[in-house]
Amino acid sequence: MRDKLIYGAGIFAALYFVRNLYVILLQLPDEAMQGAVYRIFFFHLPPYFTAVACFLGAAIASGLYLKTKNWKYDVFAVSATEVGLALAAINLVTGMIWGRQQWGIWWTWDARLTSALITWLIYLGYLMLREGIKDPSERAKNSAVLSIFAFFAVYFTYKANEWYRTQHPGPVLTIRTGKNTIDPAMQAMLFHNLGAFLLLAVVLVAVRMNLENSQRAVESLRRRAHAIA
Amino acid sequence: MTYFNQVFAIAGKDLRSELRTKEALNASLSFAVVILLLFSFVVDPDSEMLEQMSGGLLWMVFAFSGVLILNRGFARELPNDCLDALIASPIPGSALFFGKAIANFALIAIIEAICFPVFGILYNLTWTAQLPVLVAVSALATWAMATLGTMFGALTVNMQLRELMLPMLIYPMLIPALMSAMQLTTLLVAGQAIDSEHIVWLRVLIAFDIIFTSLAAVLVETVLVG
Amino acid sequence: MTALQAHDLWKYYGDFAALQKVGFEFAAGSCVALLGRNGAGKTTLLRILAGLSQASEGEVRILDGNPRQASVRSRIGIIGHGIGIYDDLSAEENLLTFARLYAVPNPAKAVDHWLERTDLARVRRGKAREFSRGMRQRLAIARAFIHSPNFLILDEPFTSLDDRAIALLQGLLKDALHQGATVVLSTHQLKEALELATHVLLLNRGKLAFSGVRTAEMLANPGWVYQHYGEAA
Amino acid sequence: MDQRNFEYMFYGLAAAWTILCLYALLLTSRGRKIQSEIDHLKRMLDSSPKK
Repeated sequence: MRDKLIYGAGIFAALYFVRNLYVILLQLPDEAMQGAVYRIFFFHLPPYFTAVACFLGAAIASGLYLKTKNWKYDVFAVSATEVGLALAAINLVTGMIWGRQQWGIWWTWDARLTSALITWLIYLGYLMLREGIKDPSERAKNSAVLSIFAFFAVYFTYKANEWYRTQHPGPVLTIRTGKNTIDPAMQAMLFHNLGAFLLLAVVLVAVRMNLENSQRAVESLRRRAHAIA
Repeated sequence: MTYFNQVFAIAGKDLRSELRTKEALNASLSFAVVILLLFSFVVDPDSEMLEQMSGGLLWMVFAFSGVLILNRGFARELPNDCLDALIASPIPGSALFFGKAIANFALIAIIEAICFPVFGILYNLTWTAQLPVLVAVSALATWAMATLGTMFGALTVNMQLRELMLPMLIYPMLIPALMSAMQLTTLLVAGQAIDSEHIVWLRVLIAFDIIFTSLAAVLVETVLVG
Repeated sequence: MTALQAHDLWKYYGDFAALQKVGFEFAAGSCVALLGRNGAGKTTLLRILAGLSQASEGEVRILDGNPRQASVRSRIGIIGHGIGIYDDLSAEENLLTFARLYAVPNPAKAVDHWLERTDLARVRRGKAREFSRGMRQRLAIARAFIHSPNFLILDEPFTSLDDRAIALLQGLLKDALHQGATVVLSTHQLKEALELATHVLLLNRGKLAFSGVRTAEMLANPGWVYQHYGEAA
Repeated sequence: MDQRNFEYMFYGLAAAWTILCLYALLLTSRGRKIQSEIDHLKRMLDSSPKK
């Protein structure tokens, strides 16, 4: 039953994306200054918020695991972190491409872009830690602690980078900060795409959790098989 | 009272066995001085530009040489299963954490105490104009390094790739503290006081220390006990 | 007064059950010999008793407290597989550090007493690195007894000891037991251990195969327990 | 649709899409790897002498 639900949600998310793309490409007017390229923005900001939501979910699940030692929190934490990393990668790449177009340089030391890269490295460390520890209980416990640390570190990273940028103002991707009043149609599309990304994230996390559970089952099967064979 | 006694028993033990063998201290000290030397080929030593980079250079040196010491932190406990002996003793996990963090802090402070004069001599900078504030800022930043280093040392103690994992985990998270230290040190080495524009970096450093020290003190017990 | 009590104890590594539904109860002053093949769960059980790891399920009570309680741990002496001694520090510094960690009232006096007792007084300044195997083991014994514990956990204590250290450890254990201390030691049917034991526990693949008083014929034929309750049964 | 910087918009959307696909592929390949391990283990268990 669960798998059917995941497939259904997956298809619905895909359709939702197609509908959004249709609206973005064909119906929304061009942005005065940037022309067509601003449409990347709809695939730059929503994945960022979804990634942060995933990382927050992972941190909360890790805290719950430490309290209750229940496996499903650990499985959720690793799945949410991995999906968050994928979405953060989308945010990073689209940000770079947009910066390239705006200022002709691949890496604009924009505060958000730098913080996004640091965040990506922090959670890459989380996955590396999980790979390095063999015993499942030890791995779950240590990575839960690291996930909580990581979330605080990300908060500090964003704060510090923002202040750094206010003192050394480099190129800032203006539309991203939404200072100027944004066209209501674009605003609505932003939320639509955010909804689509959130739904996609839920589907991916669910798939990844199934994967993690079957990985765990295989490990115990292998142990039992060696014991018998 | 016994808590402090236990914390300083551990810090004393670590410092005594490190200062006796000096293996990590010599390695990181020579590593630091070499980088200071190399830097003179990067920027022309008496240019005004060096003034801008002093904080950045110094803290990069401390961060990279410091990790050599942080790696030794828990590695010292592995022969003869000493870590089990410590965890089984009646000291709370936070006492073990603070003991080791203080030892790491002291060792990195030794490196800094040597590097600052060497830096001053090599690049003839009078860096002692704002000495008390500079020492305070360095202490805060070094404590941030010691806290994260000790905590992640505990996290990775049972891993084969320990020497690789610790830097991988600590550097991305340490960036806010390093950024603040670099900003403030550049200012202080140039002799200016911390003006209203840079006071924010002091706040970042202090908040960073408070939050991560308390997080580590609370969570280290769950990491150490299997 | 029950010194040691475990009830429905489980310990998982991932989903591998290292300990399954283990339960026992021993009064103070008893000496429990923990038997079992490698991988039967002896070390896992001892680590839980020593407070080095937590049981996944079930409850353990030592000296009317949880093993992780500081008050309980301050009365437990441990000798594990590793001797728990710092090679860079001298014998005296090692014992002084642990005396301070265990908040022993007069550390210096306790250190002198135990250096004397383990015949290491002459080499008190020597680094543990330079010690012979026997001296290192005696130093480990001194560390375990420095805070005069009334609960002792020993993981295969006699296997790698030289005869002098065995005699010393047996003497100390006898004295401790007389003073009402409780001892749990894991062993491979060694005579020296079985002589001391008042009770025997046999672990078999994480399950409790036998728990009871150590009888005379067990001492005569150390393999007796295995034949009757171990794998073959 | 303004033609000015159409190609960059295309690159951006294409990049986002490829990353998603790569991750989806990664998930399915790991799924298939685990499935093959399960089959391998089943064969091992069936063929091994029943204890």
